[in-house]
Amino acid sequence: MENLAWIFVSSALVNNFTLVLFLGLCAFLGITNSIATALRLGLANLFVLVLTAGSVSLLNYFILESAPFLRIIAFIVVIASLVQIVEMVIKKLSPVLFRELGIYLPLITTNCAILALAIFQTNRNYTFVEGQVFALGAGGGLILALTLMASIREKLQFADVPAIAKGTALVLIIAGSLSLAFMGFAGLMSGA
Amino acid sequence: MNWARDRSLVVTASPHIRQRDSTPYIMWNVVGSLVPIVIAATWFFGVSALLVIAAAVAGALATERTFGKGGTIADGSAVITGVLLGLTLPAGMPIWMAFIGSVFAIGFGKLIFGGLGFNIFNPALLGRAFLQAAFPVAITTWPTAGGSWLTLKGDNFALPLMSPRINDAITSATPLGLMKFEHKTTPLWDLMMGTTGGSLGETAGLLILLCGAWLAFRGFLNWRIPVAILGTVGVFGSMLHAVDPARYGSGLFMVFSGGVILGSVFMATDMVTAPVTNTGRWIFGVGIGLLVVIIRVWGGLPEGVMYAILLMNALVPFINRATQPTPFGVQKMKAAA
Amino acid sequence: MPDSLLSVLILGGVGLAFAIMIAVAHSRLRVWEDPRIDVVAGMLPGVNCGACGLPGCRGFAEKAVAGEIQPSKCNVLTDDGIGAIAGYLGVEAGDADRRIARLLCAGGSNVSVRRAEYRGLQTCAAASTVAGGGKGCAWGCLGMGDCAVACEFDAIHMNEFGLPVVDAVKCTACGDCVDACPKNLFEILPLNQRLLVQCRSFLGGDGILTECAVGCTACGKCVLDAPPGVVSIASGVAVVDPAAAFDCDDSAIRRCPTGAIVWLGDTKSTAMFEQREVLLQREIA
Amino acid sequence: MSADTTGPVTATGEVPAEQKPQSWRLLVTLGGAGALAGLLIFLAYDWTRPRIEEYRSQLLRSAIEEVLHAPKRTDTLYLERGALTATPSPAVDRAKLERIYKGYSSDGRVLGYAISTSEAGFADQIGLIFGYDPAQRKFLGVKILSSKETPGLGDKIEKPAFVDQFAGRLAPLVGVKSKALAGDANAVVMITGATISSRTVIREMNNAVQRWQPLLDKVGEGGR
Amino acid sequence: MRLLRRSGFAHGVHPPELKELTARVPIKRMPYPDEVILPLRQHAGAPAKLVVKKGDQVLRGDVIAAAAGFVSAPVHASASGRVAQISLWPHPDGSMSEAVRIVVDRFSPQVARPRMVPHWEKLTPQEIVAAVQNGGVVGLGGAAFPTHVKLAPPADMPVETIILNGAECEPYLTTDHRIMVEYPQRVQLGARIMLRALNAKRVVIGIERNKPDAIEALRATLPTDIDVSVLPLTVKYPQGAEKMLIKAVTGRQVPSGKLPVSLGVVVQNVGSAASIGEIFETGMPLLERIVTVSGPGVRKPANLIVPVGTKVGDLLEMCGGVTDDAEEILFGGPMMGVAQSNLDTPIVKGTTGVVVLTSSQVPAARSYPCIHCGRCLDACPMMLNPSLLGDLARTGRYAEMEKEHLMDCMLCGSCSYVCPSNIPLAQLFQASRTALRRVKAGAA
Amino acid sequence: MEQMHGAAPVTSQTPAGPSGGPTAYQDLLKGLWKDNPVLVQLLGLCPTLAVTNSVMNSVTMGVATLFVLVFSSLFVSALRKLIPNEVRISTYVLIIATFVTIADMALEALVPTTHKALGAFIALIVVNCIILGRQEAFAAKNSIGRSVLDALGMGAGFTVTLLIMGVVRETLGSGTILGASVFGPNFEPWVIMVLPPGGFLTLGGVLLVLGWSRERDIAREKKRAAAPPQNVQVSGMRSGPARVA
Ligand SMILES: Cc1cc2nc3c(=O)[nH]c(=O)nc-3n(C[C@H](O)[C@H](O)[C@H](O)COP(=O)(O)O)c2cc1C
Ligand SMILES: Cc1cc2nc3c(=O)[nH]c(=O)nc-3n(C[C@H](O)[C@H](O)[C@H](O)COP(=O)(O)O)c2cc1C
Ligand SMILES: Cc1cc2nc3c(=O)[nH]c(=O)nc-3n(C[C@H](O)[C@H](O)[C@H](O)COP(=O)(O)O)c2cc1C
Ligand SMILES: Cc1cc2nc3c(=O)[nH]c(=O)nc-3n(C[C@H](O)[C@H](O)[C@H](O)CO)c2cc1C
Ligand code: SF4
Ligand code: SF4
Ligand code: SF4
Ligand code: SF4
Ligand code: FES
Repeated sequence: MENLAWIFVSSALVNNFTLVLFLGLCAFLGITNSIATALRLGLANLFVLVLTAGSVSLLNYFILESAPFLRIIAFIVVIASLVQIVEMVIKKLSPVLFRELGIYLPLITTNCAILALAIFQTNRNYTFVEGQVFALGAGGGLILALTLMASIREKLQFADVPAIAKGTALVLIIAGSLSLAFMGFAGLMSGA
Repeated sequence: MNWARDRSLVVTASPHIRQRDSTPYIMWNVVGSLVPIVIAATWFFGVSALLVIAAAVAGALATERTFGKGGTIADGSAVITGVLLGLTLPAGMPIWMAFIGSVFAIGFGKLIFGGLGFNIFNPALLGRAFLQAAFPVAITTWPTAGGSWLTLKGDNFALPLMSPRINDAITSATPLGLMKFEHKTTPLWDLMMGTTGGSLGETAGLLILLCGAWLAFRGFLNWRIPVAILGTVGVFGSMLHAVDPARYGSGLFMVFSGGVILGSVFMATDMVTAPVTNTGRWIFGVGIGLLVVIIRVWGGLPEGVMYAILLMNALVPFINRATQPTPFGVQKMKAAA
Repeated sequence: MPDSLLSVLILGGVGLAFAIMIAVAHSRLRVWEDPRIDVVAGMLPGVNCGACGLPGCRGFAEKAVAGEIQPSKCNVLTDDGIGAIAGYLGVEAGDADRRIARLLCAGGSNVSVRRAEYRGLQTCAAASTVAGGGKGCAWGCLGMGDCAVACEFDAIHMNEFGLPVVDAVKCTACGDCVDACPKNLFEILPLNQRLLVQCRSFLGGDGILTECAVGCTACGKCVLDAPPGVVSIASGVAVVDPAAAFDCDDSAIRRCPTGAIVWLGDTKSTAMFEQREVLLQREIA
Repeated sequence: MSADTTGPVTATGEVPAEQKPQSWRLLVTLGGAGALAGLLIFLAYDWTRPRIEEYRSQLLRSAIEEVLHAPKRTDTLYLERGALTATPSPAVDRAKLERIYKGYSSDGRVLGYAISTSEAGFADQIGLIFGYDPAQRKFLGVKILSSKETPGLGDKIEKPAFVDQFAGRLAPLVGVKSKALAGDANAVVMITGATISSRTVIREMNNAVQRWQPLLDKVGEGGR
Repeated sequence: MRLLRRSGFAHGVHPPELKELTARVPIKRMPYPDEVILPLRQHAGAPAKLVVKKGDQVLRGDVIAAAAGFVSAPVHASASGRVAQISLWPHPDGSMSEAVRIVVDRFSPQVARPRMVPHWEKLTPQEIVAAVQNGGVVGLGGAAFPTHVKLAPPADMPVETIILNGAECEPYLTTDHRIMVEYPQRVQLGARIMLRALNAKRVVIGIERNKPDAIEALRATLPTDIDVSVLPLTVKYPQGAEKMLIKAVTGRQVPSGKLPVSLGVVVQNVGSAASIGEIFETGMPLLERIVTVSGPGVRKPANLIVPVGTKVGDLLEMCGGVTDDAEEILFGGPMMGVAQSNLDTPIVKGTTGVVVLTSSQVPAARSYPCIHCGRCLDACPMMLNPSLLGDLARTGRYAEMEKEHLMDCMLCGSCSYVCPSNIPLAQLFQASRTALRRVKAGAA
Repeated sequence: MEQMHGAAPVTSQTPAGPSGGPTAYQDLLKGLWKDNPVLVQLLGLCPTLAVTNSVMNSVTMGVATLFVLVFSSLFVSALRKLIPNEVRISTYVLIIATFVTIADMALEALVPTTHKALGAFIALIVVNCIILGRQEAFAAKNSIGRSVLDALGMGAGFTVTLLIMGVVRETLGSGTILGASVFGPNFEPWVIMVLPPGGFLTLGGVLLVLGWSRERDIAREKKRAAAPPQNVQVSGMRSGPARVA
């Protein structure tokens, strides 16, 4: 239990995918102009992360045992198909949900956070349950980072930002500051 | 009509009278109220304190002047940033580090956002967080208070970019370090009077509270924030203490140790980086209080005020949105509809 | 080599599965969209200015592909660009009735007076709330450049007399300046209309001359000199009818006592500037 | 932006018809590409495998050698159904069993056991392997296998100044902050500025001993 | 008073009162100036329709422009003389507006044509309303809304309470104060007539506590047969704002976007009430109004009865002229008053006072970025978020401002007053409203 | 995945060379600076930030990416006529993933320590937007020769950027370059530079420098354009002779 809690806190805060491990930056830097968008993208991510973690557990157990060298290619194919399937299913089942989340799903395929989750999970030999918790934590961390960045950027629309810093430079520096602030979580629940 | 012919009529927008407090006036008043704390720091840590603070202020002013919009030094906010950054550093810090810290604070913490009023994070704390991540050993080497006024408390004059020599003999653990790693408490009276190890400005709790009360009385800082922080830390700390007195210090110990008081009175109250609504301020304060205790008790670091404030700074746009005031006459409509 | 076979099998199988899925998806779920929309959208400037009256450039592309709008209705495109889209879609480019924003005031600081000194926020919108900005003429340009700031195409610059000058090449007639000016001094007019009354003062009569040397006094000479129907006097100021003015000559401006009515020398140049030069010479003489 | 409009444009007057993909082409393409990819990967794998495995086992071997001080010979003991055994039943997959390594000196004496473990430190898990003599409850040495601790601070736990202290210390270990106490048989001096990382290492080793000691005791009784 | 809660209103500010200059100066009549300028637009609603032409000779009290519809009011000649000019003329609001210039007869006795004094007790409510409209009475509290309109509410919205606004929370101004002290009877008469016209239950006269003599004077004249009471109010700006006053008197908030009648309340300025009283006392329409001329830039501050249309230059002359360092002339008080760029601008019916500020008082133009101190939020009586609105205004996001209740802002200026960064918030909001209207009109 | 269309619109059309068609030289060089994938197109930021805490890591990562990019481009452009549009992206992904796997294994065999330091980021080359982006925007439409040149240029641009980051971060963060001391033994390393915030801040700093040079160029351009210098804000203050009636 303690282990699960640590996995969650570690993946959400201490080793936040975006701010500490540099994963999923394209979306983080590109699609955080408004809170609503960021939140939706985050939720879509969380959803795919959890599904990926589940499928990767199965994949590892049944197939990759015998052919570990196919890992990367198997993972990416699974993720890509998964995203497509999810997209289709949502489209069929709930057009409303699709309108809210659907447009972000394709972006997720090329989001390295998902593939990284699969690889970490495998390298660390997580069980199915641990994998799920890991995915939840990582997804929660992504949502946190995305919405924080979005709310800050909404406020910055009023700021008198010098011309040289406009755009990505400023976003990166904010990300750096957030990352500095997240260092406060270091060692959280390590039991020391 | 005897209107002086050579003089133009002036037209301005209403209102045509303003109350006295201007932004520079407020800022300089805060600078003024920091003076006693600087003096206390000098009393405890000798000339080293002055050196470190002066270096931080110099870095802040130089950066503001070089990269700022021009004429912004006079508004006093850069001086506050410099002094506060200096006050959060240990006395033995090489002055080149203090200087770089405040260059970062003003440059990346403030000017990059457009200068005064637009920054998201508290510049002084961002500067300190930078220093802590850049030079973690130097910034956690705490000299003991006391001793001769003229002896340096560390290698203040280390060459730029070079490591300071660390003299273990004159360093000591902070009360929080003792608590976290050795489960030893420090007498409360020492904490209040400031005769303990720690950063320059954080040791004399009572004095800081006094200065803060004066500022709050004059309306230059919002009392809700420090009250919320100190209250939360005290209550949460007491609860933990009740659970396991040997492991966790008392509530009062929690409040008076480390940077809680300096942070809550002078740093969490920086209006630029705090919520604008009163409800928001309560939430902000309670959030900081909780994070401080969580980081102190379950985190890897002995002290978490800086990170707690920075994390809550990041949440301020959120809090502001969530606590928008209800306009006059609007609720009624909703009820009716 | 069983491992190699396995590897080939697994990946071949995965590829197959993937292909089946995509094939199914394509036959069941795909919504077809004319690929030309993307192409046309790519050929449009992508500034989403809205001057065409449609929601963004993609909206324009959809309409253009559907044949509901002519490519020349995009005000931002160069003629070459219009031609390219028309060629691609195989449609008419449409007649390029290019339009441009014109300023209807010539009362720069050199020719008009300020009655009171406005202090405070230096924007026209703010100044106009305070005694009309302190300018002698209540209708005239305040010169604080809200229009220049509002222009996303960098087509408006303030000249040395505090008057905005429209760059005919950059102006896309998006209308942002029309919205921005609190004195309502901009109007979107056909680029080829060369006759213009550069004054919005409704005062009428010589009274305006104490406030502004180039104001329209509504003396009516231009009405008489111009072909019938081109110029008329309404509420104390002369107005040009764009519908009638596109092919008239410059006879209307000859006897104007103040120079309020102007003939723009070259449709591509920024004529107001030249006009002021003429006027200053006249004043000196 | 006018560059966009001068790009290559095919002048097609007519509306492109919606094309139904030909399914067999899709299947052949993707299936073929997959098979080709599988082959390529396998070839690369086959080529690199010896070196990678060589490297990996080399890594482990050198770690064991280091913490057990160059044993002449090592055995692998597997943990199967609560007991340690050198010969697990063939029914189970050895790769999935936990294991420790037993080292012998040149004269056949048991030098001790190499035990690996991993726990959360300041930044992430700290993985290490240590040599241990259960009879004397004595540590023989330790090597950090994986850690992401802060460079310059926490990563000092990998440096000899810290690691070398462990040889000869008795379980349970106690972390101390001052060098004055360094003489104590249980004491390990922690690194200033990296108390948490140091503590994690110490705690990890204590926990591992606590776990393995009873098992090792049994092995010692029966097997020596 | 028995049933009414007195909870005051939240927020608001405390500017210096500065009323000593004229609070004790009795009202005096000013001599007729050489000419008067009578804009046709002196009230909210449709401008009046001209009925004279250039060269006409008019007598004091003659109608020169008739009401153009119900929400409109006639304009009367405030002095006998000759119509010398009909043209655009500088208006106090900064625009140019159609006005009639009357050159006053030098030696005229300034008598009006004889007219009948209506006997209000015999009139029906409708006739009272008509008489008030014919009298040209508009709100004298500043907004100049035609008073009679507020005496004729829609049938489905009965009025229970009439509130007379004697708050006068603006610094310097003492117009209403002196009216209440010197003409309490007339105010009471006006109240009585309005009560009858509206068939309301009660009248509450709200007066800030800093005017004890006014409270005293009105209390001394309270009638016993009808329910009229005097309610002392907290001294706080903007206590006199309609919604705040209603909140203070009834404890209820006028819903956003609604009129006070929806709560069964009508607010009239005490001066307006006195004008109504005057119509039915003397039969004379609104020809002159009481104006406080004050401020450090005026040599002899005074409360004067001023013919409507007097040019501000002439008025200042009457008060000994201005000091050498005078710099800015305001119509109205320093919180909401409007700066004038022309000494020819006429005093209109809605001009409550003329304040002249000196160079040391005109606020510095330098403003700083918003430091998010939140003082404006604590000041705004409408509970808006001026800090956010200011940010939105600066970046031209008018549509979002509307969502943040820009239209509820009453431009009271409390936020600008407290802002330490000296941001002209109220001005921004005013400009934004104009811009919003323009954008909307453009879109339509 | 259709989004990839939009990922690199800027470079989807190659500027015409003097002879009408683009020169090989241009194909190769544009990736280095003008269309630098990281600094200009802002693609592939994750590895740029994650692995650049030392020069060695940066170079290895850059070269690995270059390798994958070149071979993927080669295959994609060779097969571009055979691949049906619907499975275009899937096929690209398969191709890319293959070369990533090969690169991964090769690195582990050749430079095991660096491979370990790079961790999962070698595998993550698969999802590096630069690679997929170049396939879509260039290799799928151009000849083998041009595609390879383009890939070489982009890969080199990526590697150079990583190198810049790596040099800055390693010099300040460890006081060394490729392990060799720069400032002497007494240097106090700026630990932050090798920590996560340092990655963000360094790239932010690099972009700031670029922004500064861009602004300077614009300012020079403006000056040269010799328009009468107009300060919009000030022009309103110029008041004419005030007149009082
Ligand atoms: C940037 C940074 C990195 C740190 N890295 C580590 C670390 O890797 N390991 C560790 O135990 N503590 C680390 N710390 C924690 C502090 O140094 C902490 O104060 C220390 O563990 C307490 O030890 P002390 O009692 O010797 O000062 C880090 C702190 C900071 C600010
Ligand atoms: C029936 C009735 C209708 C009214 N209609 C309006 C109206 O349409 N517009 C308006 O501004 N005020 C109207 N008012 C007057 C307002 O209630 C208010 O007194 C007026 O706006 C002046 O208030 P102020 O000086 O606080 O702005 C009306 C009042 C009544 C009783
Ligand atoms: C901020 C503000 C302050 C006001 N202060 C007063 C005041 O002090 N006295 C007053 O009579 N009207 C004041 N008014 C006008 C009232 O809201 C309201 O229009 C008036 O009392 C209605 O009476 P009237 O139509 O007879 O003028 C103020 C309005 C505003 C917006
Ligand atoms: C009560 C008060 C507290 C302040 N605290 C800080 C602070 O903690 N750090 C800082 O950099 N500036 C502080 N300032 C100054 C100023 O607000 C700060 O530089 C702005 O964040 C810069 O935009 C403070 C100002 C006031 C009035
Ligand atoms: S044209 Fe209008 S917006 Fe432009 S400067 Fe003149 S007044 Fe301002
Ligand atoms: S008179 Fe005409 S030209 Fe002159 S300032 Fe007024 S509007 Fe402009
Ligand atoms: S002017 Fe508007 S926003 Fe400002 S305090 Fe008054 S009502 Fe509130
Ligand atoms: S009072 Fe001024 S500085 Fe303070 S929050 Fe409001 S607008 Fe900002
Ligand atoms: S490279 Fe990580 S999300 Fe794009």
